Amino acid sequence: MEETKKKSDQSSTHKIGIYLWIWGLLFVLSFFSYLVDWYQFQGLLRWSLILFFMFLKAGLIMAFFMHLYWERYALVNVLLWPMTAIVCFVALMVAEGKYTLFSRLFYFFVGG
Amino acid sequence: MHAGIIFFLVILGSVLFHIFTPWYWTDIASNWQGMDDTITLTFWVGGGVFVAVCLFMVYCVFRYSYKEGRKAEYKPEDKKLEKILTWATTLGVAALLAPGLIIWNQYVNVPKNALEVDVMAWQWGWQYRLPGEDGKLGTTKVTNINDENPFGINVDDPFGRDDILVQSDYINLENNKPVKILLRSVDVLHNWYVPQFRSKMDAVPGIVTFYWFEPNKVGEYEVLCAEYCGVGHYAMRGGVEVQSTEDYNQWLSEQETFQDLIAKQEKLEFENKKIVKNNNFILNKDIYKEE
Amino acid sequence: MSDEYENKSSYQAQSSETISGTGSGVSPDMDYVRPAENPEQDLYHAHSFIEKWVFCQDAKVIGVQYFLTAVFTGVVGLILSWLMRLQLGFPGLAGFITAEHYYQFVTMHGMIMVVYFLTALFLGGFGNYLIPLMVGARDMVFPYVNMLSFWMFFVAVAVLMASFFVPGGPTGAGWTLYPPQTILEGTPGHGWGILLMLISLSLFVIGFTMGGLNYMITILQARTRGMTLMRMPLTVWGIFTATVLAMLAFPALLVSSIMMTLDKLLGTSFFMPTILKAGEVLEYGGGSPILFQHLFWFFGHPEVYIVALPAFGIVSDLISVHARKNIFGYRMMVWAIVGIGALSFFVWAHHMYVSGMNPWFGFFFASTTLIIAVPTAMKVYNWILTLWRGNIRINTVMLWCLGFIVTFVNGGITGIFLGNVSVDVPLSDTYFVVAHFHMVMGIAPLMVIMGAIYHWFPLVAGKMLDEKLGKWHFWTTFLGAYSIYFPMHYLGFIGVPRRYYEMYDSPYMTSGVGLNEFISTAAFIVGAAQLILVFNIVKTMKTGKKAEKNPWKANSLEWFTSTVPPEHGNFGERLPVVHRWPYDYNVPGAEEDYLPQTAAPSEVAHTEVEKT
Amino acid sequence: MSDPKIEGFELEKGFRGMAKDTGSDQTMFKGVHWGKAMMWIFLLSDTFVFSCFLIAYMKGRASTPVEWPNPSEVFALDAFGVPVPLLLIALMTFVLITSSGTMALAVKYGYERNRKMCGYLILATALGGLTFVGMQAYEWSKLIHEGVRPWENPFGAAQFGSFFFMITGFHGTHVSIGVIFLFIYCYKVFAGHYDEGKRGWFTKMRGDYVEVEILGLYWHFVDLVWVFIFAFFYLW
Repeated sequence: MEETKKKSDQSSTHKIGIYLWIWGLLFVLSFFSYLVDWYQFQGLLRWSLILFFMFLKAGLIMAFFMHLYWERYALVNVLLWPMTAIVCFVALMVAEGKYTLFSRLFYFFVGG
Repeated sequence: MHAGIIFFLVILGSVLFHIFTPWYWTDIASNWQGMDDTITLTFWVGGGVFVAVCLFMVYCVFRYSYKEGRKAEYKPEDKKLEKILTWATTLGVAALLAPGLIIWNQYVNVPKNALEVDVMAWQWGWQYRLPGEDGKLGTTKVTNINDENPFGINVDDPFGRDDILVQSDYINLENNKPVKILLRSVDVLHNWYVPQFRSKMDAVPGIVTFYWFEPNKVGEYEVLCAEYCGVGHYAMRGGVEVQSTEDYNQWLSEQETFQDLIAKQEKLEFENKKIVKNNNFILNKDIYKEE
Repeated sequence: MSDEYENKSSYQAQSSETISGTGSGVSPDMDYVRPAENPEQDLYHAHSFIEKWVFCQDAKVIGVQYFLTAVFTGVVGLILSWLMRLQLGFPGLAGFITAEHYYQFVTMHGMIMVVYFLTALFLGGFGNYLIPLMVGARDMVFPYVNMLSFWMFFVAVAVLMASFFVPGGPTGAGWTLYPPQTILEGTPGHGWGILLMLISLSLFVIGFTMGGLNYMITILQARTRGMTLMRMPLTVWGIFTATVLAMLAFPALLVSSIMMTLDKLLGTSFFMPTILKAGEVLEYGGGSPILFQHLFWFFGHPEVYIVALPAFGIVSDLISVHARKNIFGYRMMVWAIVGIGALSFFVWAHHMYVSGMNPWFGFFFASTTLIIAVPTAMKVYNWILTLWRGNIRINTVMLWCLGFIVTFVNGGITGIFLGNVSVDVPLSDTYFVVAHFHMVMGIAPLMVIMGAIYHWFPLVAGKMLDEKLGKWHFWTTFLGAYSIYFPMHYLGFIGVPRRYYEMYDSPYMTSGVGLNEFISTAAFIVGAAQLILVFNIVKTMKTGKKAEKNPWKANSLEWFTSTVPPEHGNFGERLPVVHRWPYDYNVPGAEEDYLPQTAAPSEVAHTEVEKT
Repeated sequence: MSDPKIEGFELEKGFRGMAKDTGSDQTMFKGVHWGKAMMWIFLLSDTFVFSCFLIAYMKGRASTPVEWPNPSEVFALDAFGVPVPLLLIALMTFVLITSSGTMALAVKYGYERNRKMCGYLILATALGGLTFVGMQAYEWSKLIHEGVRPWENPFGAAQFGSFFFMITGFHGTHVSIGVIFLFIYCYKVFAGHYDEGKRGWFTKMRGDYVEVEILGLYWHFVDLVWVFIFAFFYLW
């Protein structure tokens, strides 16, 4: 494999332009997400913008800086599927958080 | 050969044990007959599978134990058989799940006419609060709890004034009247559990949890704490007495309300500070027995 | 430095193939196996006694180290269980068992058995020993990290054991460590005890992560030529899936440990709401105890399968070898293991039906939980269908397997009770739960461990364990354990709650007294019966019959090492080349009743092998 | 890095390729170095660690009836006498992304066996990381001066401080560990260990430029986590 590696090393690595592009893009996106706070957007708009920029940045870092875009699907899938467990956990904890808050407000403050 | 016989005896023994066991559930005293029925159903289905699988295993042990030179069957897969087994199992599981979910739906939907009972737990004891004439419980706060206000009721809350306070481990309930148990803990997790009522729920500090049941048999029952709550867990018992409407109302009228308590407190001098129940760490079974 | 490998920086093709490469298509070589992708592994051979037996990088030695350390903790756990049973069966007989001590025994017994005994034994012990051998690798891919993994585990065990000797004793919070009581007065060991427990758990997680990375990468990236995933023995599949679960579930344990440590030390309120103790309001407020339960069971439920899946895998192999028949429905078995593993991340809150969480979760978790019953049932069917029309050797190993089937089916069925949300309501927190999980993840995996010991002892030690003693060992253990836990379910039906130091004379509990005495007596006998195994091992090592190579006539690679017991590097000069799955027993047309995985098709051209 | 390759094999792309890789012998991740595969799986595990932290934070914040401090005021910084919301955090983000970019280039030059460029870029990354840690230390001390403690704070819910110190602390630990390794690798690159395949100090494994990529993965992951912390802790 060492031989193989040497050969492939000399051949094609990615052009530097890609990295510079992504790099610039990350700065721009970070700036945008900062602006979300600067202009004090609130409510659903704030949330969707925060999440949008967050996932875009995360995606760019993963895809290009961490080379996932060039990796084979076997690796990509192994890495991404477990996230469904996290998504499920998040969704349920949102419901749980709301329920806890309701219980506290209802029985300790509002009453009825 | 003898191995198969012993395994067979184990299966047979299990079945016989189940049939003749003197240890089985206590007589149910609430509306949750459905839970018992689902358990029975699960027993029939599950027990059947257990016996079938094990007997098949025993049969294989008898029939196919090692003989020099015999050829075992070479058949890596049988798609059809596997499919049949999968679907049969799925069906069986679904049949067990369905009643479970239906009863759970009843369990989390409390009837409108249920009497709300505030069960307050601490290490290691219980006390109870019933709504007064307005039919509503007042809001509470742990930080309000002190000698004058043992339940921590928010004094400003108009609903709280007429709440009936039962400062005892024992509570009376009215027969055939649904009860919504509102569980509250001031320190750690507890669980107000009466085996005869079949139902239980943890009391969690910081929130109020609930469940409901409808007692349908007059009698006295023991309350157990069913969530580990420290070293006195096993001694954290209480009692419920289910009474007919008349007896219950009689009992109810003897209880004091928050209003009464405040009035009484104002009269009392504070030189003899009452021992707060929470201080009671002494645990041994002799004390329990005295109770 | 390992000089002998210094010059082998490139690899050479190792065996018969590569003549007609991938594309040619004309008269393809029937023994063709793809050329090697991985370079020859660079092994560091030990140079001193310490490097060979203490800080050893050989996965087999590490496996034995893990095994012995885990067994040591297991013995501690067993003794604790005796003390508990002494109190429960004969209250007041041993005056030194106070309520504090009892709860400490309960807690330490639970934590030790689940985490430090079973997890470490299956993954650390069997995993380390068997994975490289079974997939045909020279060693784990990162031997140095592997060594660190064991020593981290060792430190974790040392910290855990140290907690027995600190002021206040070990924690008595129950193995679930539910806050707030865990770190409050009123629970034994709420000071040093719980701190050491949390530190020990964190160390365990870190150590295990190092090991787990090794197991996963070895299985995924370092298999020998011809060893596809679908040709791996089910043992490897079970351990692999369990490792994946561990890698993804232990983080939740780590996080909850860290947060609880902060609650304890810094006075943060992650899990601590406003609390009134002894008339005083503590300086906590706003936290959520249920959050801990969610985090804990997000770890805790996969943990159950971390113990169960390796047992499933190993028992499949043992049954197949000793029934002299291929495992029935291999594909189904693999998918069942993977499916159970994946689903186990979506069922955690079935431990929390009556915890006061959002009640609507009950529907979701009951459904997902009962779905798991389907693949699990399929595995059971496949085990007994493997026995069917086999040629079953009724030896000690097979007896343990049969014992496993009985106890596992029993425990699995009671699992359906507890997973089905409203059936769980009357049964949760009673002895029914205790009986259920001991049957399904205590006794059943233990049966497999014992079977595995009898099965692989000839490989590890080169001697055959005594059959007669083995049978005695099995019957006392199986019958004893079954008579502990089967009747225990009925205590749960009566309504006896778990974690009660004493029952007193509650009207419906007095009837259980006789039963409790019986259970305790059986527990003492079963525990003592394990001495038979110790005696057997000692006797075998002294006077036992020397094991021939591959004494069970098995197919998988671990029996085809260059020497028995295998040396460092496992396979001598050349790595084996795999041509088939490990379950070709009694193939029509074959002379022997087994075809090793290494048997090339051309050598056995007359057989009617189904394509695997 | 270049596309994964194995001498003598045609590797198919896409899902077909995935099925073939999974079904093949020897390796599942074709052409992926062992160490790199290990780092990926480790990062997956670490993702779960951070996810659990953030989920706990979300649950904690969502269920408190006490008001949560407004991050854009708490983390504001006076610039020329005017409070600018999240100024320091914006700078920290800038620094971390910068270091991530230099790391990505270091990996590229490493594979091109450009020793000097690779070394200098790793050094730049390490210095960026160091700056980040320094800024975080400044932020912590500022908050501590303002009375924020893990168990209480003057702005609102007590959990604010708890989660803040715990999560940023855990992330900061990751960054610090990364910085230490960056310096070590910087030395190893300049000393030419990867060119001659010198064996490691402890593991006795041969060095190779793939290690730079492995470290790079870790470093980008740290950056990735920061993206989530930035969004959920400072912007929410």
